[in-house]
Amino acid sequence: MLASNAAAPVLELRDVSKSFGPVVALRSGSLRVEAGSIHALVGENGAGKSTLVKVVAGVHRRDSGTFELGGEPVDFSSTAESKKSGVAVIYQEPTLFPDLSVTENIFMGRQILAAGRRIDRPAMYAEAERLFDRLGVRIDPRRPAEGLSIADQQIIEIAKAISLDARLLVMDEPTAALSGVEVDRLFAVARSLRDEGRALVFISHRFDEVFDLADTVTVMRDGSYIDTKTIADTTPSELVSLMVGRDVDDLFPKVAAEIGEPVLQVRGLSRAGVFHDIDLEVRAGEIVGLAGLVGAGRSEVARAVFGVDSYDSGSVSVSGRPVKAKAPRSAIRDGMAFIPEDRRKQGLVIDSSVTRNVAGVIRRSIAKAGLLTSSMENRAAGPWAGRLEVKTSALDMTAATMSGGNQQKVVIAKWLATHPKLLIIDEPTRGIDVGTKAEVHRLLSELAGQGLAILMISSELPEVLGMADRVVVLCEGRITAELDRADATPEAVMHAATHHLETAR
Amino acid sequence: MSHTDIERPDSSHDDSHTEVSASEALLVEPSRLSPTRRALTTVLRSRELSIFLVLVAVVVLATTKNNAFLFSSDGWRNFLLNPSILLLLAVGQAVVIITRNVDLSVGSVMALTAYLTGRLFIEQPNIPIVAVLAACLLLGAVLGLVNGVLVAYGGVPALVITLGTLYIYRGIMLTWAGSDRINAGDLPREFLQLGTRSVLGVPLLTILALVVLAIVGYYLYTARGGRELYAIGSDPDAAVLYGLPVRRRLLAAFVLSGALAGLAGALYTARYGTVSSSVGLGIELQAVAAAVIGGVAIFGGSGTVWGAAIGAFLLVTINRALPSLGIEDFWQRAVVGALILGAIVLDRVLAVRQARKLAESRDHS
Amino acid sequence: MTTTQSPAAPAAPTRTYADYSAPLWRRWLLTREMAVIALTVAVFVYATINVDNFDGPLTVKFLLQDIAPILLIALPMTLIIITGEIDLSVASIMGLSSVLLGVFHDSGMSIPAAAVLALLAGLACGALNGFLIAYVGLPSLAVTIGTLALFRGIAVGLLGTTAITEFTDKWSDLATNTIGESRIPLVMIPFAVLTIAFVVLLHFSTFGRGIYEIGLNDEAAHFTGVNVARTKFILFVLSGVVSAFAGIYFTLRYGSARGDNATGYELQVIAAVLLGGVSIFGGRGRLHGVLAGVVLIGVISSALRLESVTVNVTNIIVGLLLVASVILPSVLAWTSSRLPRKAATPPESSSTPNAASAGV
Amino acid sequence: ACGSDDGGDSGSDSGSDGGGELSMTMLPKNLGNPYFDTSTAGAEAAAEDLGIEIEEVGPETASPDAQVSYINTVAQQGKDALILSANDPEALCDAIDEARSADVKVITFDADTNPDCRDLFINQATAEGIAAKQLELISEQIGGKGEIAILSAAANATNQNAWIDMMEKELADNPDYADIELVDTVYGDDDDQKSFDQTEALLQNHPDLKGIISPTTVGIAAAARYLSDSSSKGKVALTGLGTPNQMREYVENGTVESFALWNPSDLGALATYAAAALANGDISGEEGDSFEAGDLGEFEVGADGVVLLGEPFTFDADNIGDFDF
Ligand SMILES: Nc1ncnc2c1ncn2[C@@H]1O[C@H](COP(=O)(O)OP(=O)(O)OP(=O)(O)O)[C@@H](O)[C@H]1O
Ligand SMILES: Nc1ncnc2c1ncn2[C@@H]1O[C@H](COP(=O)(O)OP(=O)(O)OP(=O)(O)O)[C@@H](O)[C@H]1O
Ligand SMILES: [Mg+2]
Ligand SMILES: [Mg+2]
Repeated sequence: MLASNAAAPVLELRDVSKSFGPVVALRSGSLRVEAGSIHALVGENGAGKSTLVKVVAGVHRRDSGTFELGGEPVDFSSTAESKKSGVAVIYQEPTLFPDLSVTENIFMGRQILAAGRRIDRPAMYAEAERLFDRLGVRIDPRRPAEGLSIADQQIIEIAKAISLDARLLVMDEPTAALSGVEVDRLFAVARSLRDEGRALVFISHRFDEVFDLADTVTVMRDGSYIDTKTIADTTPSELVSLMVGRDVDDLFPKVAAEIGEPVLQVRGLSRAGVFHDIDLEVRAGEIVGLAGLVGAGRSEVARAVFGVDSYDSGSVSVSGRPVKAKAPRSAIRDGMAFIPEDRRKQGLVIDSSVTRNVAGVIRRSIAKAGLLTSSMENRAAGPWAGRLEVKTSALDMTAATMSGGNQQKVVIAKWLATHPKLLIIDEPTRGIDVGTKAEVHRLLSELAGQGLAILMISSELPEVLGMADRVVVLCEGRITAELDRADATPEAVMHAATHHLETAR
Repeated sequence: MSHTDIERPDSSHDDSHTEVSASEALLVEPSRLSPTRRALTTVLRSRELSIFLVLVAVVVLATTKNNAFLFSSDGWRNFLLNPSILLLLAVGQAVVIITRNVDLSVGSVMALTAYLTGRLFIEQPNIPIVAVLAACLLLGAVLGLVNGVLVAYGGVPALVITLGTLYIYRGIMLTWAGSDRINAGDLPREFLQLGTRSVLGVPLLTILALVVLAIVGYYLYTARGGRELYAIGSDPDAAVLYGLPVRRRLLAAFVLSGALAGLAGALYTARYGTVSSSVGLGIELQAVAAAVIGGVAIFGGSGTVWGAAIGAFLLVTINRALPSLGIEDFWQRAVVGALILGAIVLDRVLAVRQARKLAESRDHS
Repeated sequence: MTTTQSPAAPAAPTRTYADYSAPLWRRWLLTREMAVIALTVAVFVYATINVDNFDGPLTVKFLLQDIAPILLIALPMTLIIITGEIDLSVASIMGLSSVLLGVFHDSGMSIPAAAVLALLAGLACGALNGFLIAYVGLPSLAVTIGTLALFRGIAVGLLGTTAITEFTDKWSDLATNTIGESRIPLVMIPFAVLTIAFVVLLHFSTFGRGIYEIGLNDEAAHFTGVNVARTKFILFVLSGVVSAFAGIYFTLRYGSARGDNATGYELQVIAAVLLGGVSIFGGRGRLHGVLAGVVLIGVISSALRLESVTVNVTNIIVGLLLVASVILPSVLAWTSSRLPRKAATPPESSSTPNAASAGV
Repeated sequence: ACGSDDGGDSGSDSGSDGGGELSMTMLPKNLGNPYFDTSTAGAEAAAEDLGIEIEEVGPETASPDAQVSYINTVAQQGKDALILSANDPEALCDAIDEARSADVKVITFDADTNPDCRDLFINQATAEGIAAKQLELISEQIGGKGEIAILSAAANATNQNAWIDMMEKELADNPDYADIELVDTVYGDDDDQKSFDQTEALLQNHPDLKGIISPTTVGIAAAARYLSDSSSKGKVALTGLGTPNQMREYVENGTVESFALWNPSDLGALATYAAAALANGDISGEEGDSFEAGDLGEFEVGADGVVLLGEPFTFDADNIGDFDF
């Protein structure tokens, strides 16, 4: 460590690891960010990017490794400490206080004070207006944060972070829900911050943005550091192969299946403020991909179709028979299965055993005279867990002890056990390692080949393009394009996904 | 999205600056209203005002039936005096509930300090009154701190912890007091006068309670710490991510609630002159009720101590008014229960309507 | 039952699993429930040896009679707390059913007829709670604080502070007599029946599986087709009916129908349920632990009363047990997380290629 | 028969086999009530005099179901006698029967149960005597004319209700009281705050009220405290049953002119002597039995197993200084 402080990087992480119980989220993360630069961090879902960010922010304490800020070793145990050291973080998921006003959300904990340590509200409103002007958005600083769209929530997070005046600004997928115009504004702000000599870390799955904005890029895979390149010296395809660690093609083993009768028919489904006039059709043996930006309302549509949420108007039918609204159980009876996007919160009862999870939907049919014992459940669940090759030592292990991929297999096993006609699967491979990812894709393909109708929602463009027979694109709760496999190019899908927004300005 | 002007055939976006009702604008774009209009609409639509109007209605009704309800010197005094003790508890409770917790031990804390007051005067007849009040505040704060530590560091819901300390504190008080009890004769005259004397027609006790209310209300509205309490109650996980000193604030909220309950205990002794084993029995539920009726959301994050204070006034005044209105006061608890249920159902309806309006505003802006 | 004929079935199973990761004795003995049962037995044995008259012929009878209402209400309360909700209004429902029994009987109705009406009132009370909580979606804590005041208020309002104490001997004897020559009170018969019903409901039925799922993660339960609202509604109705039954027993045993009967029982029931190992966060707990928790509190109170210790001390002990039982898991987790706590600064490993290349 | 080794001290000193030393339990309506504190003190003095063991237990609140557990415990312990003031005349009978079948003598004092279920009742004064005394006092204080109200304890307290009945009858029948109107009866449940608030409500709802009778020590003290700093002080008369220590301040500052009571300490003592006499088999509780009660003199068991302490005594500014209980 001969280098003087001036030459020391703003942030330096070496071999940082972090586990959550049995889950190793970060194996050996390394990152070195210089002042006056924008450093992109890329990697597949679940590569450990957000975990790395949270270690920097002081949300998690690392298990091992070194962590230096401006050449000084640090060890944050709370986000307050990291803030004090000049680190501002935009988390992947918005963290707003719904009951408070937008302005209070931005300045919480460091409000502008007037005489007598009194909060100076007018000054805060003015400052918030200034921030929003700089970001080129119109949000009323006095309105409550509750009810903001995902994009607006993300804007508030950005405003919050840049108002911190930090030497290191970390942005975890800030653009996922933003449209082109907003992204451009954000980038202008980011560049001006860089030119002021601050360091920025930028996480995104969109390569065009990475190449547009960043100076340097670090690739992560499976919780480990892989490589760091300067943007000028690399290409998107090189990054992809670094990220995935092998050829991309065999990730999507799509086999052509015979397309049969329509299974799912959705007509004019609407819900105020969320989605409007959704018409969808999925046929037996067909995989329909539902694409769009985060917050476009894809999950909401799926949930309404399955009956977990209610809808205002429209109709849903399976194999020509209407499905009762807001009644998941009757949807299941009619042959629907739904694998939700949030495995830990919606897909599984994470603190329950493998058996209970797998037998969760079919337990009515395995009960004898209404009575149910653990051994009856074990007998019913074991074979299904086995078919999907769930890796666990015993059936009474809780799902929380398993890796994300295995948890996903448990969810799939649970729904396949119901012999569905239609499978709705939301983000099938979010947070799953590459090997398992291909396995899941193969399984989906196989199921479609057996005549199952599949509606697949995914934020990963390659996944949608690689797996779907037909792609439906959603933007702000409306269908903006319906593309056949042949027509579905990345450009076409992305255009449709931001369509509404771009024509507006 | 409110910040993007989207062309959409079904939305007439050119009228968006004129044809919105004040209440809707208040929700979605309050800055568009002029400051006076904004303030007016905020006040007119507040829970505090509606509950205040209910209070006024009760008083008017009772007074028309019986003039003495308000217009005798005793009636006026009691109208102000009787709610004062509950008001203190409701203020403390409101602060705790705003952080998405609850403090059920206040009745027992109050019993302990009420007895402490008497004991102090018996053992040290010349002790200054201020010292006794300070001792009660301190004991209450310590008991509140115990709650706070267990809740903030134990990771256990406050309901369970304070249910446990409700038993423990009262048990300690009863064991300490034995079959002993405090009579008016044990207490110095000046102290008893504290419970009854008035200044300019307003009882001292009420002034004290209102001063506490004003300080806490001002703090919650204008201090960083106060706003952080709201943030913690609004989303505790986000508050941690944010780096707010969550544990310290929780401790402070419980200490405040405990200290105010401690003060309430001393004032109870001054007001009633006797301390028996039943001091403050069941008053914790009244304090929670006052806060909830006054618009403090039981799941934290919103509401004001002003509302809680009006809630306390309403509860006590209804109790006093029932006999005047020809209803046996045995029904008072039923009325309180119905009020609580009415308040939370109303909150729910309003919240659902607000959420719906906000969601729809995303479609139309 | 093989499922290969289904179109959705994947290839034949390639793995098989053990059903359990631990032997039976470990799964049964090393549990929270067993700890409570062991503590109960230990206290009982200690009291039998050291407390005068605890081994007397009347102890078991009085003990069971005293705790019977709590045992009864603990059954539905356990299920409710496992779903992550709470019912604070049970004691008020007891008081209301007690008053109704008295009022109806006083107006010339026979005890069984009055009891049926009181049970119906309990059902209505439970249904009100259940409706507001399950279908309107209000927090159970707030709702049942409200109905606690409301039901008690109606009870007190109906009867003031008077009491009705005339009950047909035949029926009040039922509440105080024992089974034949034994020392077991008659009320243990309906209690046993209810216990069996609740054990089957919670531990051996699809409905019970849903209860646990709701408590662990009600969103996931909803996503897998559990009717969350209906389940909660049914539980609150059950709680209302059982509380009303306990109120009837209480009235007949003490021969007095009063508005303030059973005041404060809700806290005793909840304390016992939590002591018995049910998590206030929901999703965890078993009925045998809860019953042991109730008996434990009963034995402690009975022994302390025989020692002429005042009820205050008993309350302090119950309060401490309650706080300790919920705080202990957190404290243990905290200390065990604190012990291996120096991982943050491992020895510098200069040879890691990744780190070396990190500087570009 | 008492071995002093460590095995012998468990479970052997119960019951009456201990060779003469009696052991008794005193069960007041509730603990923390000064009236009962005084009666227990009297009982303890008497117990010391007799060389017997007595212990006070009781519930926090005055309700019958809470008393049942204590009666049960006495049955379990097999004490020689139980002295209790009943919170309900009927509700306790089952439990008392059980105790009596375990050879416990049951003596009620202050508030009786159904005469069938207990052995003796120590009556502080006859209901007629008490009712007459209070009417006499209030009539004197309000000049024989005007509205009065009663602030009682619990609505189902036997003794209170008996007195109230007597007073109502007397008011209706006695021509001396023709101008006095009883306008309201309210219940303070022997709870300070409730009694205090009830006093306020009385004054508010009956602006012409001239006097209040509160035949309960908690009630009269709370009412006096309310009156002493309200504008009604001196305008509304207050009398009833109270203890001198509680009432001294109000008698001295003129809020209360006079009130009545027997000596609760004597009452407790008499109950203890009676219990001892019963337990020793000196008397059987039949009408006409008589027993010696220390300094109090000799007492005779009357009809229905009632022993009468005597006439109530009137306290006023002149004599209150002579008492300390
Ligand atoms: N609190 C947690 N408990 C258990 N496992 C966790 C937790 N947080 C993250 N993980 C796991 O750690 C792994 C890495 O997650 P992380 O969020 O860091 O990925 P990421 O690279 O940010 O992915 P994405 O691009 O989807 O945001 C995942 O397998 C995830 O399931
Ligand atoms: N927390 C929230 N607050 C306000 N609106 C929300 C919230 N979450 C979702 N929405 C709204 O619901 C709609 C759909 O969001 P949702 O996250 O389901 O979309 P999605 O396309 O499935 O995105 P994702 O890729 O995150 O699953 C959006 O219009 C969004 O604004
Ligand atoms: Mg991430
Ligand atoms: Mg989604």
